[in-house]
Amino acid sequence: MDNSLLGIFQYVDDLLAAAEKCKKSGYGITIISPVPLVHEIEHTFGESKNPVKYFTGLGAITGYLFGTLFAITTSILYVLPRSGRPIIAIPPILLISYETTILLGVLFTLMGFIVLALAPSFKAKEYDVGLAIDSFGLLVDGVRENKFGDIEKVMREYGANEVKRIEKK
Amino acid sequence: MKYFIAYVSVAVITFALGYKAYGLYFSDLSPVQPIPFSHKIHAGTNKIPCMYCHIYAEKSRHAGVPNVKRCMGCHSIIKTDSPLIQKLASYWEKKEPIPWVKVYNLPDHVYFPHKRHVKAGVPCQRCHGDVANMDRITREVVPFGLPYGMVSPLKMGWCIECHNNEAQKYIGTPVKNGTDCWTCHK
Amino acid sequence: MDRTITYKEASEDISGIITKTGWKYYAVLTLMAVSAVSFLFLPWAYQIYSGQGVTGLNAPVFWGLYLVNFIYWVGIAHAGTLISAMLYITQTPWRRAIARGAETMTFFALFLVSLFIFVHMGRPWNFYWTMPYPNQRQIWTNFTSPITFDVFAIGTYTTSSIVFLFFGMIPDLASLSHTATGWRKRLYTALSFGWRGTDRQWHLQAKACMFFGAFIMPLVVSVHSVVSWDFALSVVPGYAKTVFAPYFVTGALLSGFAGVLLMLSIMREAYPVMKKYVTAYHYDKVTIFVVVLSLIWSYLTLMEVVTGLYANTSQEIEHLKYKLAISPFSYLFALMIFSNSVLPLLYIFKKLRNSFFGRFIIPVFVLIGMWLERFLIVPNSLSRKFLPWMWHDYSPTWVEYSIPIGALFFFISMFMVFIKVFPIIAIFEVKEDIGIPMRKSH
Amino acid sequence: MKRRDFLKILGVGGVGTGLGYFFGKASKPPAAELIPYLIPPVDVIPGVANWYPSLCTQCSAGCGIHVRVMEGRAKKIEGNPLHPINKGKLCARGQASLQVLYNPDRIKKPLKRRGDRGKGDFEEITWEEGLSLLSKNLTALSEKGETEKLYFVSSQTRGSLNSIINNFMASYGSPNYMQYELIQNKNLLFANHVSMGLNNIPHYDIANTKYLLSFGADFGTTWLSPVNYSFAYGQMRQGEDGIRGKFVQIEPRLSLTGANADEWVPAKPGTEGVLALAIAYAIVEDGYYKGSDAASWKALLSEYSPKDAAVVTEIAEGRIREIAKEFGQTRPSLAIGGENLARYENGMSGIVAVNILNHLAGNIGIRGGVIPNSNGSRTIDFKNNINALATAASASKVKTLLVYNTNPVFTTPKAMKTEESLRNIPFIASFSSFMDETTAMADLILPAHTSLEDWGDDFADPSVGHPVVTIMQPAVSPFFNTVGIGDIILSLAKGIGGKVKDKMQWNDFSDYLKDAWKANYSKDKDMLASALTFDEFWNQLLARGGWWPADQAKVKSVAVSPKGIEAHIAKASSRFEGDEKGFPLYLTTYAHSSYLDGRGANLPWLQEIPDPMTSVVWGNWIELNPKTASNMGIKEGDTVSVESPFGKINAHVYLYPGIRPDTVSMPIGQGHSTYGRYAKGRGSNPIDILPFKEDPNTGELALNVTRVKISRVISSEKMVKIEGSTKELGRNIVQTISPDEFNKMNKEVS
Amino acid sequence: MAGFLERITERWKVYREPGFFKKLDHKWTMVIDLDKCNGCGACVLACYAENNLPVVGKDECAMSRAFSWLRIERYIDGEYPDVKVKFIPVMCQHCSKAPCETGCPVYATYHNQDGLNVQVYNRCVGTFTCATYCPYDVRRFNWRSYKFEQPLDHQLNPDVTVREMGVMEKCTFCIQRIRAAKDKAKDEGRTVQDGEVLPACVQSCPTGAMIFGDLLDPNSKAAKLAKSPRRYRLLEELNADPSVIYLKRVMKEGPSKHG
Repeated sequence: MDNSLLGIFQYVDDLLAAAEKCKKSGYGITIISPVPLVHEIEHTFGESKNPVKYFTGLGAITGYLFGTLFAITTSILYVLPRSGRPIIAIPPILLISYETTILLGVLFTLMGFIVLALAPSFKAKEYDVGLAIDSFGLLVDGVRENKFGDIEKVMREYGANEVKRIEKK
Repeated sequence: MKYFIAYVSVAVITFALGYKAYGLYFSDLSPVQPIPFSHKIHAGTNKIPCMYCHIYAEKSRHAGVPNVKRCMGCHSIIKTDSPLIQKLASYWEKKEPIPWVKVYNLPDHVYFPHKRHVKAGVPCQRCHGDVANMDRITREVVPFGLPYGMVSPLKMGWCIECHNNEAQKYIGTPVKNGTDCWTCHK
Repeated sequence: MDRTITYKEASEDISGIITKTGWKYYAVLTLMAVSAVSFLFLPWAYQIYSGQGVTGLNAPVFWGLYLVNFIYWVGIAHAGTLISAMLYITQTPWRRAIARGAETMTFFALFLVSLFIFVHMGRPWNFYWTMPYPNQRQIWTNFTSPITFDVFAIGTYTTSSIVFLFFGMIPDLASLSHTATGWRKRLYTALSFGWRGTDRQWHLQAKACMFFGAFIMPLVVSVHSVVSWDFALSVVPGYAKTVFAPYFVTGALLSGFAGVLLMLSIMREAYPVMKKYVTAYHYDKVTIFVVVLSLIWSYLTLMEVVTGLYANTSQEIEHLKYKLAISPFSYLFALMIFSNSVLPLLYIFKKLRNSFFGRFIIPVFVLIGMWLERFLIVPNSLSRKFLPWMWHDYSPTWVEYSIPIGALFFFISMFMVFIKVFPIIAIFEVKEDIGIPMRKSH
Repeated sequence: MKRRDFLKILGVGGVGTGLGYFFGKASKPPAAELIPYLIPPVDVIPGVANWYPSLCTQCSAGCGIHVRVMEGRAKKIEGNPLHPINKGKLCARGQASLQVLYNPDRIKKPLKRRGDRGKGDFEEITWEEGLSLLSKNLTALSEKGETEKLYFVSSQTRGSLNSIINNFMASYGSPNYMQYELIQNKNLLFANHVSMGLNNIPHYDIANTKYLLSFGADFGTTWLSPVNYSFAYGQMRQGEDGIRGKFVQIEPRLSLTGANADEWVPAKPGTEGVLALAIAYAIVEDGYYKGSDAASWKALLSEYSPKDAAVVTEIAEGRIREIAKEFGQTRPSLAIGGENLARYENGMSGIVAVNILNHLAGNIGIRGGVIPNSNGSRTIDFKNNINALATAASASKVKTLLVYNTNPVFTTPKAMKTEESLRNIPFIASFSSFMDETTAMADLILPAHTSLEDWGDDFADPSVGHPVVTIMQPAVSPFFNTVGIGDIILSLAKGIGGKVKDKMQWNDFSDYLKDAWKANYSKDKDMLASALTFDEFWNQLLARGGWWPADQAKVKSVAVSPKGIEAHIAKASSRFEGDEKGFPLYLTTYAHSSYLDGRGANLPWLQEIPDPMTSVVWGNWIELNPKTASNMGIKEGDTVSVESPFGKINAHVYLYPGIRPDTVSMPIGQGHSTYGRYAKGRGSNPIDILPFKEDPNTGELALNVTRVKISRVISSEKMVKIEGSTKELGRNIVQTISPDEFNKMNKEVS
Repeated sequence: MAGFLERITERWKVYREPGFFKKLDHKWTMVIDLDKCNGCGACVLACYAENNLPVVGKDECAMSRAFSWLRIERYIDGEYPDVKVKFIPVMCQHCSKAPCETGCPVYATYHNQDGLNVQVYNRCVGTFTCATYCPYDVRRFNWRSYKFEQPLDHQLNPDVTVREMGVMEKCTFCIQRIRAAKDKAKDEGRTVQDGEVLPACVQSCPTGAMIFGDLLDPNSKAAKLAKSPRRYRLLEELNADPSVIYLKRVMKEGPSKHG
């Protein structure tokens, strides 16, 4: 049965070194931190993919099309002429679609973020209160029962204050 | 506190339902008239044409309710022994008009000429329902007011629908300027 | 930023702002809420009952104080967006401690914006007719109308701001949910959407924030320029000015920054612990913006007047004459220039920036001055339209004075409730500011 | 979900539904009632308007109107397009007469005085009680043999109403029926009588004239027949032959009509008559008069050389001669005079002077000039005027006074003491439908119908060169518990009994009217030719709204002879009360275009529409030249006290460049102390401070006979005017072209 | 759904053309001869009577809230004795390029097939935009619930609504009369004749300064007068293309030669 080990570190460079070591050993690692470590992690592990941008792009395009079609369609569904302007007047349509582009872009991005980042861990329980405040965690997944000691040793070596066993369902 | 949002949404939804339900089912859709006049007997059994009593419908924006003299025109001979006819006769003798209650009431800002619609050949039943089978006049209602096309909720969309589409049946084309606001508003 | 502060200290300080509540706080909140009810809601109810007749509006001057406040609060909303979005994109470090406060201000300012739209309407109970939605009447909205632009622009702006505000708060809420108890714990847990702080989440959060920033930044320009088109798209002398879009945007940012300064100063006084996080360094940065914006604003004001003079039509000249000399409010023009063009320049003195004068007095004056700018544009232009026969002055009534004041109280009380529920300083960003703990220091 | 939570939600849902239901119920109006006709009236279709022709009684012009009636309610009043006087048009006052009918302040029932006289304390009684009260009083009077102590005062009635009142008074045995209104044009009638031998007002053919010289006649709003003259004015300006008539107005204060003139000649107040004579002199002297008796005219006018007149009138001699030249040479030209010209102590002589002008220029009896009206002459009693009533009342020679449609307490100067003298009368009965100042003095009020509910007829005077008779028929059934004035008189006659009853045997006034018309019909050849039988004629009459011949009658000419008028020409400019030092400013008053002599002040429409010249609403003002005002340190909107030797009133200042610097002007009509919620307590009444002066020949009240002084006082009341600014600021709002250009343009077009 | 799409595509073709609404049924126009207008105010009262305009009283008048849809502006030039007074009746100009129409977010004001700028009272939400944008200041607002005192309400014209509180209104060229005339013409199977439609102000004008007619009917009196060399339109430089045409006042400008 696979299980996870959580090492709690005081310093980020310790953690990153441990993580690098674990990753090289072929374990899946997750770094849990109270502050973003985006640059540091990228520095160590290289850039990772960013799937949110597809949601954003889709949202923006949908928004633009929605705004344009909405403005056009509604104005010709019930025709009420005004002011020497064509019923389908372009400048206001541009403005409206500009706003809907932003609106749907934002909403889709949020949706993408929720789907990609939050939804998978929505039911996950907390591991350690300190991880939300001042300590950094290295979660090593897929560790066999007999390897626990090795990993724990590695973590302790790199300066982990504490190593926990996490049971996953 | 746990279900706060649930409470609020339930309250809002039920409030809306209650409000709508009043308008649809409990408002005076079928008001009680001072004399329980039966259209079923007059228009149904005896097949009196609508315009015989509602004399102004082709001349004016109002269809008009029959004047007491018109009622008495027949009922000074017919069924004079019925207590209801005697009630009618008592109005006539007192020289008092009968305070009928309005069933179809349009808001003040709507201009609806009966004349135009009668002349265009729209049958009275199209809006007023199958009056010939009603003992007491009732505005027809379909749950939640849908579909608008079939009954007379007296709402704007219902008017527009007919002006745009159903009018073809009567005059061959959509109503000219039928969706212009000032065709119906005043 | 003081790098000796520990993460734990930061967390405790900021959650302390939420949880540690003294009687003074309740007293002030009650006072504010009662004032909001008596100055805003009761007069408004009176106005709805008796009609717009209770205001001082009249035949040529159809737009008065309510519309002034509408534009004003749109303006106040702008700094929040600018600080959080634009500076996020440029990764400016000093934004971190103050961004959350500024965003919150944006959020509530936009709340007041919608409120003033309703207040100024003749039949507010039909407000939803201005929004396009499928209805049995089959009638939609007029897309050539600047008011419809407003509906879309402000609707988008409000939605985006809410998203941005709460999105940025997710890590903090997750962090708070660990320590909080009772209904707070449930609330924070629910709102943190299962945030754990994994590297992937942080990564996507950073990217998403970047996109939000990129989307919202154009809104800074677009929203207030759309609002300015309410005026600029008309033919009224004094309204139909091509300079209005940048003029309004600049003014909005100026007032917004002043608002942020004032809000931070007050918060610092109320919660001395904040002084650790909002420091002279932040004042330095924000005041520089104020100086620059004030200079741009002065230029645009000058141009507004000069181009009018240059046009030399009877309409423009009479309008300017009225605005600067004849109107019962003309003396306010001098006050406006003083508080928007002269006073902010004092910020070039470094000493002044972090003094009481710089922290409280100048922002208050700028806020007043920017309000005056809108006031001098909106009713004054309408008092002198094309046909001299219809010229008429405007004098607001007590209802019109009371509702904006009440709205301010309402703003404050909502803000006070907010800081008791949500962290007004972004915890994780402050921690980031303190620096990431490394064994070997860089 | 737990059971408890479920129940809670159920509860919330139930409460929500209930609230929604009741909110729905509260927000939806209950069903309306549909009231059918008992018997459908003929020709009435609900929802379709009926138009009834009738007569406008708001002033003495006698315009024909159409009343729009829907479902028994009058909705609008418009001019009768067939009517020759107003040709389908109608002025503001006439249109507002709808609000006379529906006025909330109408007297709804007969009233009897309960408290002290003049305190306005009345109790409601029935018509039987009221009529018997009055008829008993009259019976008692006649039993005592004091029938001549019954006085009847009414407005200037014409037609059948006049004849039935005369009938009644004659059969009762009292000679004291007098007609009084503030504006009764007696000066004009008298002057025309002495100079041209006419017994009515001629038709001034403004429409076809090419040069109109008006001495103070504000014919666009108040003079004689404003709608007719306004229409004619439009014709004159843009007539079919394309030549634009020139129009010169002579008056100290620029009236609405004057504002439309090509030239304004601001002659000094009181000297307009002299100016007219000077122009006449210049016409004769410069040889524009072609008559054989030029010499005798010259002799008659010798005192009025333009040179001398220039000093008196403050109009340059050159200008006088220029006017004389244009007036004498343009064919046809027309001089009219009235209002301001006739409101001096010797006002009548001013109009004589105007008639001289018309004679000298050869304008009498030609198209575009003065056209004598041939039909019915009315007899004007120049002696039996309101002063006679006041004098008689003071001497306790009046026992009972009947008042109809006139308000002498309001329209006579305080100096005349009308109110005090009325207090000496033991019994006053008023037939007014409104609680005006005179009616408030009454012991018994028997409210008569308004014109939209009553029968009547009218012989227009001035007519339009041919006879015009208008019929008044009830457009609506009586709205309140009122009775027509004719019917009141007939019931009174029945109540008195005896010979009065015998002489007045008609069932009701409509019978009387029909009888009168039968007589007219059988007499008049034109009428006989117009229809076959009387019934047909009568139906035609009601359908058209009156009777007038299809084609215009032939124009006949009359001459003015120097001999006949010698005694009636002005010897000097008019006298003014008050010494020049103490009272430096001339006061001219004028009938307000909306309220006329005050009778329109109770109609909210007329209060609300701005005065055309000042845009003031709901109040009164005094017009001051800006120069005068700045000399005195007075600003617009200030309250000033206006003091004459006879009294003092307050008024708000309106700065008006169209008035002489030595003159102030106030409109008549406001300042009611009673007369309904809309009229009461608004502004002040300038008649109050006038001296009591009348023209010695005619008995017409002179209104412009005093000087005043003004000084600032503090008052919380404000003048409300609609105007923002009156300066155009070069914005080309009202664009103009010069007359020369216009004439050139017209030639090109034709 | 197919019908819906068809409608969309069909209308797209038509309504993309700017100015398609110039294909009007009528183009009602009013010609006002300023040389005939003497400023008497009969038209103002006619408008009050026809259109159920409320009387607001002194205090509201002082706040410039008087309801007249039609007002007579009076301009005075010069000093005594060279005073020039000019009158001009100003009502809604029914601009073909009306600034107000763009402003309304809910289509409460729009252009109809008769070339009229119309206001739908019941649709109005009261944003004041139209009134602010109107260069002629002819729009009036129901500041309060104005009541017609009993029994003055009996005079109310049943063809015109009594507007409720919070609603903008303005001159309609007496559209109810246009509608009635069209109705009559339809009954008789003909088109509306010249002179058949008379707004209340035109009907009452004592001097005959106002002429109303259809500009599309070349034989109508109004169309002929509209070609007059004296024609001009109010504030024409704003390019609002008003339907009300004024004929210039004939008047000597400048001081007169008399002293």
